Amino acid sequence: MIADATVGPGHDGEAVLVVRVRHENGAHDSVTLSAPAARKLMDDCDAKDLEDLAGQPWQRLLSVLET
Amino acid sequence: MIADATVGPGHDGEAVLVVRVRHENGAHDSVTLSAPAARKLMDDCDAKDLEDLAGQPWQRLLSVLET
Amino acid sequence: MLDILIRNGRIIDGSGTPAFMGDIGIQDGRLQQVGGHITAEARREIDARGQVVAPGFIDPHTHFDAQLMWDAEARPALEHGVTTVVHGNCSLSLAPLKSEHRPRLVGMFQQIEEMPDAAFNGAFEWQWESFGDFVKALRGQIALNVAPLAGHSPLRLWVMGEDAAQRAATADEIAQMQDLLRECLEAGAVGLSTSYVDVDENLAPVPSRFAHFDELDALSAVLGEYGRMLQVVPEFFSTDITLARVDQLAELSLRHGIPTTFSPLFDSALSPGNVTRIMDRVAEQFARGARVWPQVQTRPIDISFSLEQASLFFMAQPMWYMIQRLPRAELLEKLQDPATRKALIDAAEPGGMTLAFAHLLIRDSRDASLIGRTLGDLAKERGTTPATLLIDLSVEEDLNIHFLSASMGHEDPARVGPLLANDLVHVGASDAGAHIQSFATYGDTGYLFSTFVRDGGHLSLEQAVRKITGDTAQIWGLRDRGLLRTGMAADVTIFDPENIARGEELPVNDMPENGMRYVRSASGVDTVIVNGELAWSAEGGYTASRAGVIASA
Amino acid sequence: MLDILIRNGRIIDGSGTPAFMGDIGIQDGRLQQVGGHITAEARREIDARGQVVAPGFIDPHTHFDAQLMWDAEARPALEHGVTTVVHGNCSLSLAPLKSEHRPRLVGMFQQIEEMPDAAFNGAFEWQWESFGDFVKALRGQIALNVAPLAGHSPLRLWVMGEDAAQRAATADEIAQMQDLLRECLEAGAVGLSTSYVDVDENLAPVPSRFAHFDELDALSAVLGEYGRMLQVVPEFFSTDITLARVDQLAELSLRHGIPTTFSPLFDSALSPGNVTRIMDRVAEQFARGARVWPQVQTRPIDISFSLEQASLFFMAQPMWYMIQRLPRAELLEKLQDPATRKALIDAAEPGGMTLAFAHLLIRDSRDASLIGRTLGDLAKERGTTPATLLIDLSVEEDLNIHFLSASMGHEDPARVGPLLANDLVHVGASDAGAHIQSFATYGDTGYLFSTFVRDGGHLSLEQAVRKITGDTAQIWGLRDRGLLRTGMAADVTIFDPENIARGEELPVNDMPENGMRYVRSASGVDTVIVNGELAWSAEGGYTASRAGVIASA
Repeated sequence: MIADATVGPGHDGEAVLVVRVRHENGAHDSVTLSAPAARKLMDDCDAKDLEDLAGQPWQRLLSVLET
Repeated sequence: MIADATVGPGHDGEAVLVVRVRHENGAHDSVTLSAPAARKLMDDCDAKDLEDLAGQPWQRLLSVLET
Repeated sequence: MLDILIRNGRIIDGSGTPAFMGDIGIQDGRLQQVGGHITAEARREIDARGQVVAPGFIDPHTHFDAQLMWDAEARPALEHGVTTVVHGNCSLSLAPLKSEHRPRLVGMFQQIEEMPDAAFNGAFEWQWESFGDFVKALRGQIALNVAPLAGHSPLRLWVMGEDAAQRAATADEIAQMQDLLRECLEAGAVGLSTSYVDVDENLAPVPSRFAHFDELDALSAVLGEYGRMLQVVPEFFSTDITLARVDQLAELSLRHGIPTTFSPLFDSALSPGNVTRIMDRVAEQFARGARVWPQVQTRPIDISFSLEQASLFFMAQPMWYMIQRLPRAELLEKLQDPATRKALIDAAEPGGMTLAFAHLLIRDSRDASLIGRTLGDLAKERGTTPATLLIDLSVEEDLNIHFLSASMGHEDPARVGPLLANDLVHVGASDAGAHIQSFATYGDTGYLFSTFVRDGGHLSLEQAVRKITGDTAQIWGLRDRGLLRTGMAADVTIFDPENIARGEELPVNDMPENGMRYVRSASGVDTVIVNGELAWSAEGGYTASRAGVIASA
Repeated sequence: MLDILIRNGRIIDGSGTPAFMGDIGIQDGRLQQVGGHITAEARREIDARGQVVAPGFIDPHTHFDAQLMWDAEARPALEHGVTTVVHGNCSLSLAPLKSEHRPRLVGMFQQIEEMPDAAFNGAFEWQWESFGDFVKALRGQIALNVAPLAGHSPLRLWVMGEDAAQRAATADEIAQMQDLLRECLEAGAVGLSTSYVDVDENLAPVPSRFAHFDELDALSAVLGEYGRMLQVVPEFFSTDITLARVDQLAELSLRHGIPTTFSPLFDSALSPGNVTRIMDRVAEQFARGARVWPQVQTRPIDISFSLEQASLFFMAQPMWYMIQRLPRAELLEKLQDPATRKALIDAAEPGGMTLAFAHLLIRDSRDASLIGRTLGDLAKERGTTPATLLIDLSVEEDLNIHFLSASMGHEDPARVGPLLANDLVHVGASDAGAHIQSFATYGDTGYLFSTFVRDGGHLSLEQAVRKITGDTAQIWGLRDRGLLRTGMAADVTIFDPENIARGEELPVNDMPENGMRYVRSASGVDTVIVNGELAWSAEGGYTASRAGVIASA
């Protein structure tokens, strides 16, 4: 499940979206998305707001990462 | 003042005499004597025994070290 | 007769042993004597009293490939004390490259490294296709040493043509790539670079990403024949995938006996476990005898943006984020509409809280006096709020004003310092020469000394010098560099340990066709010597020396 | 075609960076490649699987001067993995030396380094007077590399004749010594050695001790012209005087830009503050930019004695001490007199306490089965007491039996380990080749790995290798040694990190005229390569290779 998402730094000086994921077994992970990937995630999740991402299934990230 | 003297190791594998000195200002030091120097110190102090060295003035070491 | 005699320096020899006082004699491009008080005569004497005399710094992650073709000094790298650069990183090199693939490769460089077309076209003549001819074009023409990597993407393009960006290679194609890589290594390449993440100007994956593991394995076998480096950009956006890449690199390292390095690895408070988990895995793999060097940059990460291009920076401010995605004309109109302005400002500064944008710096502006100032300070002076000012300035300058949120990541010396000091970390990843219109990639070495030696004390001077000289040369197998020892190549940087630092970031127009880039000047660097010749000095600036060599040989 | 290809080793390159798996290719005496999996053919292949491949070890404090004239391999140093030795330490070197001074110098060597006359006379031909001719006599004749020091005492003898051991030098004599030292350095000397404590065979101070400070300063100025080492034996018997010497060496180091080193510095529970105070002062001086390297030995100090020669060992047992000073015949008689025996035994073992001598080992004996056993164990077997047995055996063997009190000093790994690991400590002081009839001075490197890496964990394998390879080469300025890096001299030691150790101390009769000395064999060392030639292997022993060179050049 996506726990939350925050704007963060990318190594190339652009803002990125850091999405934190909480898995069922309790494991945490974070995935960093560039602007196009972040936009796609927002679209895929029908999110208007970063807060709308919370609670979405983590599998949403799979198709986003493939781009 | 000489505090005590103990047989110890020399870097060349011979026994040496380690003489511990206590100065009036409370400072401690130790001086390591080779066999000839140790014998001279014993003679100078009229010592029969290592224990006889205790209490002797530390200046005894000066002439010994010059050899 | 010596060529150069450096007197009374505090010598830090790059090995990590303590600094000591003494002279250095240089003759025929070599260190003729290190230490002592030299009585021999010399054509040039340098008084280094009060300064550190160190091996020239080595920057293992740059993209000076094109720049060096029209700027022999890779400015301003040299004046920061850098005497050797590795270029050809991240799967991109200018050779081997058939002439018909040039536009394709330039497109990748433009997209990935954010370099302008003018840096490639018109600024120099492409005199090569093969790696050997590329190296020949550099020889005698460069003021600092180059340790060139061969890029995986051009290798694929050469052998597979347009299929390079579409499919896995056949066994025969792999064998051809092996031969081609062998040619590069024979000609002086210090290794191969590849990338798992980059995209070209059409946002399509670069050719290297279409390689299956057997291809990288086969190319690594060729690296193994020469004991050379594999440089990789892993999927750094995910810790789990990066861990898998660390394991994969370790397998390649062990199987072929090669060193490998990956970057970026940087610290972000938002992914607190990232660095720890990756370094733990790196340590495990080193303990097995693998070489998987994470490259860590010294400088913090700044984020810059303008209202002209949608930036994720505003993602936490939905209203700003949405309006920013409007077409230009419409956006400008909205920004001047009183109701929209009020709504934007209220959203960013609810109840008059002006914190959201107060810390933003003005990056560039038509009004030079604004550059480097914060919106907070300026707003106070002008009796307005930071959000209002952000809008007003953007409108005034027709959206052509950039703002900067400084030190957004990799910014906490208490976390970054120990990481840089870690024996398993390769200090690098400067990306020098890339992203030139976004930020300055120069001066990371000065920042290492100012922030982590002087201010933080995370590394001793000797450790810091070793990290960017002796260690780098040893990690990359650069023959006779990185140490001050009799007989070694005379690459020497003289600097003031109390003052060495990077300067402010400034926009300049020194690219071909008057192109703009950000640079940082150096402070505290006094003299830079390359292969026994004076290349730069604080007093005289750049010299005409072109003593740089291909540093692999 | 490579000369040697070492496959699948765990490479520890001497720089301190982590071990890694890979091959090493050697050609024309140089490292042609470090790392990778080499596919080129080679005349000789070595499978190093499971073993460490390291730079050859460098021993900075030996007295192999004479031995190398008749034993090209400096046995058993080479088989311990030592590929370079510094000799000429402690003010004593075999050159420069006028022929008339030979007996004088041999006398000093005999007294100070406890080397037999036969090692100097008859065993080789003195073919030199000058340092240049001495070096010529070594060239092409040695199986390992030599970094020779010029001794201060022979320098004085050359210039001042017998006055050398009687007075300070005049300004003119000092100038002559400077010229002479300059000649030595030009011929390949790596520095100058001097001593503040040693005496000759008549117990008179050696010539170097008559030098005033201006003489050492003048000679150090010449060292400064070449950036070479000053090696010193300070008054180690007094912490306060040693501290003064550290300060003095620091002044010379700063004034002339030279490295300096002193030894011995060892840890003894009886002088608990000695090491701490000296290391604090050393650190202070390094912080000023001086180089004052304390040499610290790895092995503990054993004390040996026989009843034949009075030893301070008995000083805590007054009755034993006194009787031991009797003339030989009288002593033997007393030792057989029942009343004296009883008194001696009662004094040493009051109330039947047998602790005093129980720990003593039998060092040598006509009865080989006794060697290495403790008096305690033997006494138990024979139903007697240690003191009784000590007397009985001494009488039986006509006083010609030696006993050993092992690990009397420098014996606590918890104290010695951190000292050896200290960045400001130069691991050395083996004294290899000296004191040959008292104890074995070989195998300190094996002991470093067995005790402080494997058992104590005070140093990592990489640190330990670095201490005796890369650091040593850097400290002494040895041109292209101490690191495994392409282009460096191919001095390589291959060893098993789980088994490398020194063997038991054993008496052998392999000196000229069948002379006896103590040696220790190596275990865990597999192969030793000097300048690209196989010099020794566990399988084949010593080879006929004479690839050693003068390592300063």
